[in-house]
Amino acid sequence: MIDLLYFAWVRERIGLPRERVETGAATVAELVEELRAREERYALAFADLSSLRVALDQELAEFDAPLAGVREVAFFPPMTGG
Amino acid sequence: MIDLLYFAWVRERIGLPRERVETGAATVAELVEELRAREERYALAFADLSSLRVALDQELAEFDAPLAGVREVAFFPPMTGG
Amino acid sequence: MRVLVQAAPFDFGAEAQAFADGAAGAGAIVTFTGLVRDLSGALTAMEIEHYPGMTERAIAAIAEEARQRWHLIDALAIHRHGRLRPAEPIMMVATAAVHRAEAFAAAEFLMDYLKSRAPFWKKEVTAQGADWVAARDADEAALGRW
Amino acid sequence: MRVLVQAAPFDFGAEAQAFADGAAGAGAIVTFTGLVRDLSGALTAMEIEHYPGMTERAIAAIAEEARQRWHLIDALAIHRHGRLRPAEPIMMVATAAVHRAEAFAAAEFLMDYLKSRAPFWKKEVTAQGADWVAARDADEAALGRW
Repeated sequence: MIDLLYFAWVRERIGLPRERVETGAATVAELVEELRAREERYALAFADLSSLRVALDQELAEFDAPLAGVREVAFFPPMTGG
Repeated sequence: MIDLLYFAWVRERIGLPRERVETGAATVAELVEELRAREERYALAFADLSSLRVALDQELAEFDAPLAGVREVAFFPPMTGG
Repeated sequence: MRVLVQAAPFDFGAEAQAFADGAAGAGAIVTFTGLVRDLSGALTAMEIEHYPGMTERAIAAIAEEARQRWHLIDALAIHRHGRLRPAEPIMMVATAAVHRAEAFAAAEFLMDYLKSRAPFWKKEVTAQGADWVAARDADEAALGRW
Repeated sequence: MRVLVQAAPFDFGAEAQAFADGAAGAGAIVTFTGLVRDLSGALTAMEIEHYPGMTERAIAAIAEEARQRWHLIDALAIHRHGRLRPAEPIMMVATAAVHRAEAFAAAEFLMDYLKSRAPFWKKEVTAQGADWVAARDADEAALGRW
Protein backbone atom coordinates (compact mmCIF):
# COMPACT_ATOMS: atom_id res chain seq x y z
CA MET A 1 0.00 0.00 0.00
CA ILE A 2 1.18 3.47 -0.86
CA ASP A 3 -0.17 6.93 0.01
CA LEU A 4 -0.90 9.21 -2.93
CA LEU A 5 -1.18 12.97 -2.30
CA TYR A 6 -2.49 15.53 -4.77
CA PHE A 7 -2.08 19.30 -4.57
CA ALA A 8 -3.42 22.42 -6.30
CA TRP A 9 -5.13 21.74 -9.65
CA VAL A 10 -4.07 18.08 -9.58
CA ARG A 11 -6.13 17.71 -6.40
CA GLU A 12 -9.02 19.61 -7.96
CA ARG A 13 -9.05 17.53 -11.17
CA ILE A 14 -8.90 14.22 -9.34
CA GLY A 15 -11.35 15.44 -6.72
CA LEU A 16 -9.57 14.30 -3.60
CA PRO A 17 -6.48 15.32 -1.63
CA ARG A 18 -5.15 11.83 -0.86
CA GLU A 19 -5.84 8.14 -1.17
CA ARG A 20 -4.18 4.79 -0.46
CA VAL A 21 -3.59 2.47 -3.36
CA GLU A 22 -2.26 -1.03 -3.95
CA THR A 23 0.22 -0.95 -6.82
CA GLY A 24 2.73 -3.20 -8.48
CA ALA A 25 4.35 -0.30 -10.34
CA ALA A 26 8.14 -0.31 -10.24
CA THR A 27 8.54 3.40 -11.08
CA VAL A 28 6.58 6.64 -10.79
CA ALA A 29 5.93 6.52 -14.55
CA GLU A 30 4.37 3.06 -14.23
CA LEU A 31 2.21 4.28 -11.34
CA VAL A 32 1.05 7.21 -13.48
CA GLU A 33 0.09 4.76 -16.27
CA GLU A 34 -2.01 2.75 -13.80
CA LEU A 35 -3.76 5.89 -12.56
CA ARG A 36 -4.44 7.20 -16.07
CA ALA A 37 -6.13 3.88 -16.93
CA ARG A 38 -8.47 4.13 -13.94
CA GLU A 39 -10.83 6.97 -14.82
CA GLU A 40 -11.16 10.02 -17.03
CA ARG A 41 -10.40 12.47 -14.16
CA TYR A 42 -7.03 10.75 -13.60
CA ALA A 43 -6.31 10.74 -17.34
CA LEU A 44 -7.01 14.49 -17.37
CA ALA A 45 -4.90 15.23 -14.30
CA PHE A 46 -1.94 13.28 -15.69
CA ALA A 47 -2.38 14.29 -19.35
CA ASP A 48 0.83 16.36 -19.51
CA LEU A 49 3.67 15.18 -17.29
CA SER A 50 5.81 18.19 -18.25
CA SER A 51 3.40 20.35 -16.22
CA LEU A 52 3.64 18.06 -13.18
CA ARG A 53 6.14 17.48 -10.43
CA VAL A 54 6.47 14.48 -8.14
CA ALA A 55 7.85 14.01 -4.63
CA LEU A 56 8.73 10.64 -3.07
CA ASP A 57 8.56 10.62 0.73
CA GLN A 58 8.65 14.43 0.62
CA GLU A 59 11.70 14.77 -1.64
CA LEU A 60 11.44 15.96 -5.24
CA ALA A 61 12.08 13.14 -7.71
CA GLU A 62 11.98 12.30 -11.41
CA PHE A 63 9.22 10.31 -13.10
CA ASP A 64 11.59 7.43 -13.81
CA ALA A 65 12.48 7.06 -10.11
CA PRO A 66 11.86 3.59 -8.56
CA LEU A 67 9.04 3.16 -6.03
CA ALA A 68 10.67 0.41 -3.96
CA GLY A 69 10.36 1.29 -0.26
CA VAL A 70 8.46 4.52 -0.93
CA ARG A 71 5.48 5.17 1.36
CA GLU A 72 4.22 8.52 0.10
CA VAL A 73 4.00 9.82 -3.48
CA ALA A 74 2.81 13.40 -4.10
CA PHE A 75 1.81 14.88 -7.46
CA PHE A 76 1.50 18.63 -8.00
CA PRO A 77 2.11 21.43 -10.51
CA PRO A 78 5.34 23.49 -10.49
CA MET A 79 5.58 25.34 -7.20
CA THR A 80 4.70 29.02 -6.88
CA GLY A 81 5.78 30.02 -3.38
CA GLY A 82 7.67 33.09 -2.30
CA MET B 1 37.87 83.98 -1.90
CA ILE B 2 37.12 80.28 -1.76
CA ASP B 3 36.03 78.01 1.11
CA LEU B 4 38.23 74.98 1.76
CA LEU B 5 36.79 72.07 3.74
CA TYR B 6 38.77 69.15 5.14
CA PHE B 7 37.37 65.85 6.40
CA ALA B 8 38.58 62.77 8.28
CA TRP B 9 42.39 62.42 8.43
CA VAL B 10 42.88 65.35 6.03
CA ARG B 11 41.17 67.55 8.64
CA GLU B 12 43.27 66.00 11.42
CA ARG B 13 46.58 66.47 9.58
CA ILE B 14 45.87 70.07 8.64
CA GLY B 15 44.41 70.76 12.07
CA LEU B 16 41.24 72.57 11.03
CA PRO B 17 37.91 71.70 9.45
CA ARG B 18 37.62 74.69 7.13
CA GLU B 19 39.22 77.95 6.09
CA ARG B 20 38.78 80.71 3.53
CA VAL B 21 41.65 81.39 1.15
CA GLU B 22 42.53 83.80 -1.60
CA THR B 23 43.87 81.90 -4.59
CA GLY B 24 44.80 82.51 -8.19
CA ALA B 25 44.84 78.77 -8.95
CA ALA B 26 43.08 77.81 -12.17
CA THR B 27 42.62 74.15 -11.24
CA VAL B 28 42.34 71.97 -8.16
CA ALA B 29 45.86 70.67 -8.82
CA GLU B 30 47.25 74.23 -8.81
CA LEU B 31 45.40 74.94 -5.55
CA VAL B 32 46.93 71.80 -4.03
CA GLU B 33 50.40 73.02 -5.09
CA GLU B 34 49.80 76.37 -3.34
CA LEU B 35 48.64 74.61 -0.17
CA ARG B 36 51.58 72.19 -0.15
CA ALA B 37 53.96 75.11 -0.32
CA ARG B 38 52.40 76.80 2.69
CA GLU B 39 53.42 74.59 5.62
CA GLU B 40 54.61 71.10 6.48
CA ARG B 41 51.16 69.99 7.71
CA TYR B 42 49.66 70.81 4.30
CA ALA B 43 52.54 69.08 2.52
CA LEU B 44 51.82 65.99 4.65
CA ALA B 45 48.07 66.07 4.08
CA PHE B 46 48.48 66.39 0.33
CA ALA B 47 51.53 64.12 -0.03
CA ASP B 48 49.67 61.40 -1.99
CA LEU B 49 46.85 62.59 -4.20
CA SER B 50 45.87 59.01 -5.08
CA SER B 51 44.61 58.63 -1.51
CA LEU B 52 42.55 61.83 -1.72
CA ARG B 53 39.24 62.80 -3.24
CA VAL B 54 37.97 66.31 -4.03
CA ALA B 55 34.49 67.79 -4.29
CA LEU B 56 33.69 71.15 -5.94
CA ASP B 57 30.52 72.77 -4.61
CA GLN B 58 29.53 69.39 -3.17
CA GLU B 59 30.01 67.36 -6.34
CA LEU B 60 32.88 64.88 -6.75
CA ALA B 61 35.48 66.16 -9.23
CA GLU B 62 38.91 65.37 -10.65
CA PHE B 63 42.13 67.12 -9.64
CA ASP B 64 42.48 68.69 -13.08
CA ALA B 65 39.03 70.33 -12.82
CA PRO B 66 38.93 74.15 -13.25
CA LEU B 67 38.15 76.32 -10.21
CA ALA B 68 36.40 79.14 -12.11
CA GLY B 69 33.14 79.99 -10.33
CA VAL B 70 33.67 77.42 -7.56
CA ARG B 71 32.84 78.61 -4.04
CA GLU B 72 33.57 75.49 -1.98
CA VAL B 73 36.37 72.93 -2.35
CA ALA B 74 36.43 69.89 -0.07
CA PHE B 75 39.34 67.45 0.35
CA PHE B 76 38.90 64.05 1.98
CA PRO B 77 40.00 60.41 1.83
CA PRO B 78 37.98 57.78 -0.07
CA MET B 79 34.56 57.47 1.52
CA THR B 80 33.69 54.65 3.88
CA GLY B 81 29.96 54.94 4.46
CA GLY B 82 27.34 52.25 4.46
CA MET C 1 18.15 29.42 11.90
CA ARG C 2 14.37 29.63 12.20
CA VAL C 3 11.85 28.27 9.68
CA LEU C 4 8.17 29.01 10.26
CA VAL C 5 5.31 27.77 8.08
CA GLN C 6 2.08 29.15 9.41
CA ALA C 7 -1.46 30.26 8.60
CA ALA C 8 -1.28 33.18 11.03
CA PRO C 9 -0.15 36.64 9.88
CA PHE C 10 3.32 37.71 10.98
CA ASP C 11 4.61 41.13 11.94
CA PHE C 12 7.33 41.93 9.38
CA GLY C 13 8.85 44.88 11.27
CA ALA C 14 8.94 43.07 14.60
CA GLU C 15 10.45 39.94 13.02
CA ALA C 16 13.08 42.01 11.18
CA GLN C 17 14.00 43.82 14.39
CA ALA C 18 14.17 40.63 16.46
CA PHE C 19 16.33 38.98 13.80
CA ALA C 20 18.77 41.90 13.74
CA ASP C 21 18.87 42.02 17.55
CA GLY C 22 19.73 38.33 17.69
CA ALA C 23 22.48 38.33 15.05
CA ALA C 24 25.49 38.96 17.30
CA GLY C 25 28.58 39.86 15.31
CA ALA C 26 26.73 40.61 12.09
CA GLY C 27 27.68 43.66 10.03
CA ALA C 28 24.97 43.19 7.42
CA ILE C 29 21.31 42.18 7.60
CA VAL C 30 19.19 41.69 4.47
CA THR C 31 15.45 41.09 4.56
CA PHE C 32 13.02 40.28 1.79
CA THR C 33 9.25 40.36 2.11
CA GLY C 34 6.75 39.27 -0.51
CA LEU C 35 3.32 40.90 -0.42
CA VAL C 36 0.05 39.89 -2.06
CA ARG C 37 -0.10 41.98 -5.24
CA ASP C 38 -3.32 43.05 -6.83
CA LEU C 39 -2.27 43.85 -10.39
CA SER C 40 -5.81 43.69 -11.79
CA GLY C 41 -7.44 45.68 -8.99
CA ALA C 42 -10.03 42.87 -8.75
CA LEU C 43 -8.31 40.48 -6.36
CA THR C 44 -10.37 39.56 -3.31
CA ALA C 45 -7.97 37.01 -1.84
CA MET C 46 -4.85 34.92 -2.42
CA GLU C 47 -5.16 31.31 -1.31
CA ILE C 48 -1.94 29.46 -0.60
CA GLU C 49 -1.91 25.68 -0.46
CA HIS C 50 1.10 23.78 0.82
CA TYR C 51 2.34 20.27 1.54
CA PRO C 52 2.64 19.98 5.33
CA GLY C 53 5.80 18.20 6.34
CA MET C 54 7.57 18.54 3.02
CA THR C 55 7.35 22.33 3.21
CA GLU C 56 9.31 22.59 6.43
CA ARG C 57 11.87 20.03 5.23
CA ALA C 58 12.39 21.75 1.89
CA ILE C 59 12.84 25.20 3.43
CA ALA C 60 15.17 23.92 6.15
CA ALA C 61 17.31 22.20 3.50
CA ILE C 62 17.48 25.38 1.40
CA ALA C 63 18.35 27.51 4.43
CA GLU C 64 21.02 25.05 5.55
CA GLU C 65 22.63 25.12 2.12
CA ALA C 66 22.61 28.94 2.14
CA ARG C 67 24.19 28.95 5.58
CA GLN C 68 27.05 26.76 4.45
CA ARG C 69 27.67 28.52 1.14
CA TRP C 70 27.92 31.99 2.63
CA HIS C 71 28.97 31.46 6.25
CA LEU C 72 25.81 33.11 7.48
CA ILE C 73 25.59 34.14 11.09
CA ASP C 74 21.87 33.48 10.98
CA ALA C 75 18.94 33.02 8.61
CA LEU C 76 15.16 33.20 8.96
CA ALA C 77 12.30 32.10 6.72
CA ILE C 78 8.60 32.61 7.41
CA HIS C 79 5.96 31.53 4.89
CA ARG C 80 2.20 31.72 5.29
CA HIS C 81 -0.48 29.46 3.87
CA GLY C 82 -4.26 29.75 3.80
CA ARG C 83 -6.30 32.75 2.75
CA LEU C 84 -4.56 36.15 2.49
CA ARG C 85 -5.86 39.58 1.57
CA PRO C 86 -4.26 41.98 -0.95
CA ALA C 87 -1.15 43.74 0.40
CA GLU C 88 -0.68 41.25 3.24
CA PRO C 89 2.83 39.81 3.68
CA ILE C 90 3.01 36.29 2.23
CA MET C 91 6.48 35.46 3.43
CA MET C 92 9.86 36.86 4.47
CA VAL C 93 13.46 35.79 4.60
CA ALA C 94 16.30 37.42 6.52
CA THR C 95 20.04 36.79 6.42
CA ALA C 96 22.85 38.01 8.66
CA ALA C 97 26.53 38.00 7.66
CA VAL C 98 29.75 39.83 8.35
CA HIS C 99 29.77 41.53 4.92
CA ARG C 100 26.91 42.75 2.77
CA ALA C 101 27.75 40.74 -0.37
CA GLU C 102 27.17 37.47 1.50
CA ALA C 103 23.94 38.65 3.12
CA PHE C 104 22.54 39.81 -0.25
CA ALA C 105 23.59 36.68 -2.16
CA ALA C 106 22.19 34.35 0.49
CA ALA C 107 18.85 36.20 0.63
CA GLU C 108 18.50 36.03 -3.17
CA PHE C 109 19.43 32.34 -3.15
CA LEU C 110 16.83 31.63 -0.46
CA MET C 111 14.18 33.46 -2.46
CA ASP C 112 15.02 31.76 -5.75
CA TYR C 113 14.83 28.31 -4.15
CA LEU C 114 11.75 29.06 -2.05
CA LYS C 115 9.92 30.19 -5.20
CA SER C 116 10.57 27.02 -7.18
CA ARG C 117 11.50 24.29 -4.71
CA ALA C 118 9.27 24.75 -1.65
CA PRO C 119 5.83 23.12 -2.10
CA PHE C 120 3.48 26.11 -2.10
CA TRP C 121 0.82 26.88 -4.71
CA LYS C 122 -0.93 30.22 -5.07
CA LYS C 123 -4.48 30.75 -6.25
CA GLU C 124 -5.85 34.19 -7.07
CA VAL C 125 -9.51 34.71 -6.15
CA THR C 126 -11.62 37.41 -7.82
CA ALA C 127 -15.36 37.97 -8.09
CA GLN C 128 -15.16 36.16 -11.45
CA GLY C 129 -13.64 33.00 -10.02
CA ALA C 130 -10.30 31.57 -8.98
CA ASP C 131 -7.13 30.75 -10.91
CA TRP C 132 -3.97 28.93 -9.96
CA VAL C 133 -0.93 31.15 -10.48
CA ALA C 134 1.31 29.68 -13.20
CA ALA C 135 5.00 29.16 -12.47
CA ARG C 136 7.16 31.67 -14.34
CA ASP C 137 9.94 30.42 -16.59
CA ALA C 138 12.07 33.25 -15.21
CA ASP C 139 11.76 31.77 -11.71
CA GLU C 140 12.97 28.35 -12.82
CA ALA C 141 15.76 29.97 -14.87
CA ALA C 142 16.89 31.97 -11.83
CA LEU C 143 18.08 28.75 -10.18
CA GLY C 144 20.70 28.37 -12.90
CA ARG C 145 22.83 31.18 -11.51
CA TRP C 146 23.69 29.39 -8.25
CA MET D 1 11.55 58.47 -1.57
CA ARG D 2 12.91 59.44 1.84
CA VAL D 3 16.55 60.27 2.65
CA LEU D 4 17.49 60.82 6.28
CA VAL D 5 20.96 61.77 7.52
CA GLN D 6 20.89 61.98 11.28
CA ALA D 7 22.85 61.62 14.52
CA ALA D 8 19.90 60.04 16.32
CA PRO D 9 19.43 56.27 16.42
CA PHE D 10 16.67 54.87 14.26
CA ASP D 11 14.36 51.94 14.85
CA PHE D 12 15.11 49.45 12.06
CA GLY D 13 12.03 47.26 12.58
CA ALA D 14 9.64 50.18 12.80
CA GLU D 15 11.15 51.85 9.72
CA ALA D 16 11.00 48.59 7.75
CA GLN D 17 7.36 48.09 8.73
CA ALA D 18 6.38 51.68 7.91
CA PHE D 19 8.14 51.44 4.56
CA ALA D 20 6.31 48.21 3.65
CA ASP D 21 2.98 49.65 4.80
CA GLY D 22 3.47 52.70 2.59
CA ALA D 23 4.52 50.86 -0.58
CA ALA D 24 1.08 50.43 -2.19
CA GLY D 25 1.15 48.00 -5.08
CA ALA D 26 4.53 46.50 -4.21
CA GLY D 27 5.04 42.75 -4.39
CA ALA D 28 8.62 42.80 -3.10
CA ILE D 29 10.37 44.73 -0.33
CA VAL D 30 14.11 44.44 0.30
CA THR D 31 15.86 46.02 3.27
CA PHE D 32 19.53 46.22 4.14
CA THR D 33 20.90 47.30 7.51
CA GLY D 34 24.55 47.83 8.35
CA LEU D 35 25.55 47.37 11.98
CA VAL D 36 28.69 48.44 13.86
CA ARG D 37 30.89 45.34 13.83
CA ASP D 38 33.39 44.62 16.55
CA LEU D 39 35.74 42.15 14.88
CA SER D 40 38.54 42.66 17.41
CA GLY D 41 36.34 42.53 20.48
CA ALA D 42 38.03 45.75 21.61
CA LEU D 43 35.88 48.37 19.90
CA THR D 44 34.45 50.99 22.25
CA ALA D 45 32.81 53.17 19.58
CA MET D 46 32.48 53.91 15.88
CA GLU D 47 32.67 57.59 14.99
CA ILE D 48 31.14 58.62 11.70
CA GLU D 49 32.04 61.97 10.17
CA HIS D 50 30.13 63.33 7.21
CA TYR D 51 29.94 66.37 4.93
CA PRO D 52 26.65 68.10 5.73
CA GLY D 53 24.85 69.22 2.62
CA MET D 54 26.82 67.10 0.20
CA THR D 55 25.73 63.93 2.00
CA GLU D 56 22.02 64.51 1.46
CA ARG D 57 22.60 65.57 -2.16
CA ALA D 58 24.76 62.55 -2.95
CA ILE D 59 22.30 60.06 -1.42
CA ALA D 60 19.28 61.68 -3.07
CA ALA D 61 21.05 61.51 -6.46
CA ILE D 62 21.92 57.82 -5.94
CA ALA D 63 18.35 57.00 -4.84
CA GLU D 64 16.88 58.89 -7.79
CA GLU D 65 19.07 56.96 -10.21
CA ALA D 66 18.03 53.65 -8.61
CA ARG D 67 14.38 54.63 -8.86
CA GLN D 68 14.66 55.31 -12.57
CA ARG D 69 16.73 52.26 -13.43
CA TRP D 70 14.41 49.77 -11.74
CA HIS D 71 10.99 51.46 -11.73
CA LEU D 72 10.90 51.37 -7.96
CA ILE D 73 7.62 52.03 -6.22
CA ASP D 74 9.56 53.56 -3.34
CA ALA D 75 13.01 53.78 -1.77
CA LEU D 76 14.35 54.78 1.63
CA ALA D 77 17.84 55.58 2.91
CA ILE D 78 18.76 56.40 6.51
CA HIS D 79 22.39 57.01 7.53
CA ARG D 80 23.65 58.01 10.93
CA HIS D 81 26.67 60.10 11.85
CA GLY D 82 28.35 60.83 15.18
CA ARG D 83 29.33 58.32 17.84
CA LEU D 84 27.84 54.81 17.68
CA ARG D 85 28.28 51.79 19.93
CA PRO D 86 29.07 48.23 18.77
CA ALA D 87 26.03 46.43 17.25
CA GLU D 88 24.09 49.66 16.71
CA PRO D 89 22.57 50.15 13.25
CA ILE D 90 24.67 52.55 11.17
CA MET D 91 22.31 52.85 8.23
CA MET D 92 19.57 51.16 6.28
CA VAL D 93 18.14 51.18 2.79
CA ALA D 94 14.81 49.79 1.65
CA THR D 95 13.40 49.29 -1.83
CA ALA D 96 9.90 48.40 -3.04
CA ALA D 97 9.12 47.00 -6.49
CA VAL D 98 6.59 44.81 -8.27
CA HIS D 99 9.06 41.91 -8.65
CA ARG D 100 11.84 40.73 -6.41
CA ALA D 101 14.69 40.96 -8.93
CA GLU D 102 14.24 44.73 -9.18
CA ALA D 103 13.97 45.24 -5.44
CA PHE D 104 17.16 43.22 -4.83
CA ALA D 105 19.16 44.87 -7.62
CA ALA D 106 18.15 48.38 -6.54
CA ALA D 107 19.03 47.71 -2.89
CA GLU D 108 22.47 46.39 -3.85
CA PHE D 109 23.02 49.35 -6.16
CA LEU D 110 22.08 51.78 -3.39
CA MET D 111 24.48 50.07 -1.00
CA ASP D 112 27.38 49.97 -3.46
CA TYR D 113 27.02 53.66 -4.20
CA LEU D 114 26.40 54.72 -0.61
CA LYS D 115 29.61 52.92 0.42
CA SER D 116 31.87 54.68 -2.05
CA ARG D 117 30.09 57.84 -3.19
CA ALA D 118 28.35 59.30 -0.14
CA PRO D 119 30.70 61.45 1.97
CA PHE D 120 30.92 59.48 5.22
CA TRP D 121 34.12 58.44 7.00
CA LYS D 122 34.29 55.86 9.76
CA LYS D 123 36.71 55.84 12.65
CA GLU D 124 37.11 52.89 14.98
CA VAL D 125 37.80 53.79 18.60
CA THR D 126 39.43 51.32 21.01
CA ALA D 127 41.17 51.70 24.37
CA GLN D 128 44.45 51.85 22.39
CA GLY D 129 43.41 54.77 20.22
CA ALA D 130 41.42 55.55 17.11
CA ASP D 131 41.89 54.62 13.45
CA TRP D 132 40.17 55.75 10.28
CA VAL D 133 38.67 52.80 8.45
CA ALA D 134 40.40 52.35 5.08
CA ALA D 135 38.30 52.12 1.94
CA ARG D 136 38.25 48.58 0.54
CA ASP D 137 39.28 48.00 -3.08
CA ALA D 138 36.37 45.54 -3.30
CA ASP D 139 33.92 48.36 -2.56
CA GLU D 140 35.25 50.54 -5.35
CA ALA D 141 35.33 47.53 -7.69
CA ALA D 142 31.69 46.75 -6.87
CA LEU D 143 30.62 49.93 -8.71
CA GLY D 144 31.87 48.43 -11.96
CA ARG D 145 28.98 45.99 -12.18
CA TRP D 146 26.29 48.66 -12.63
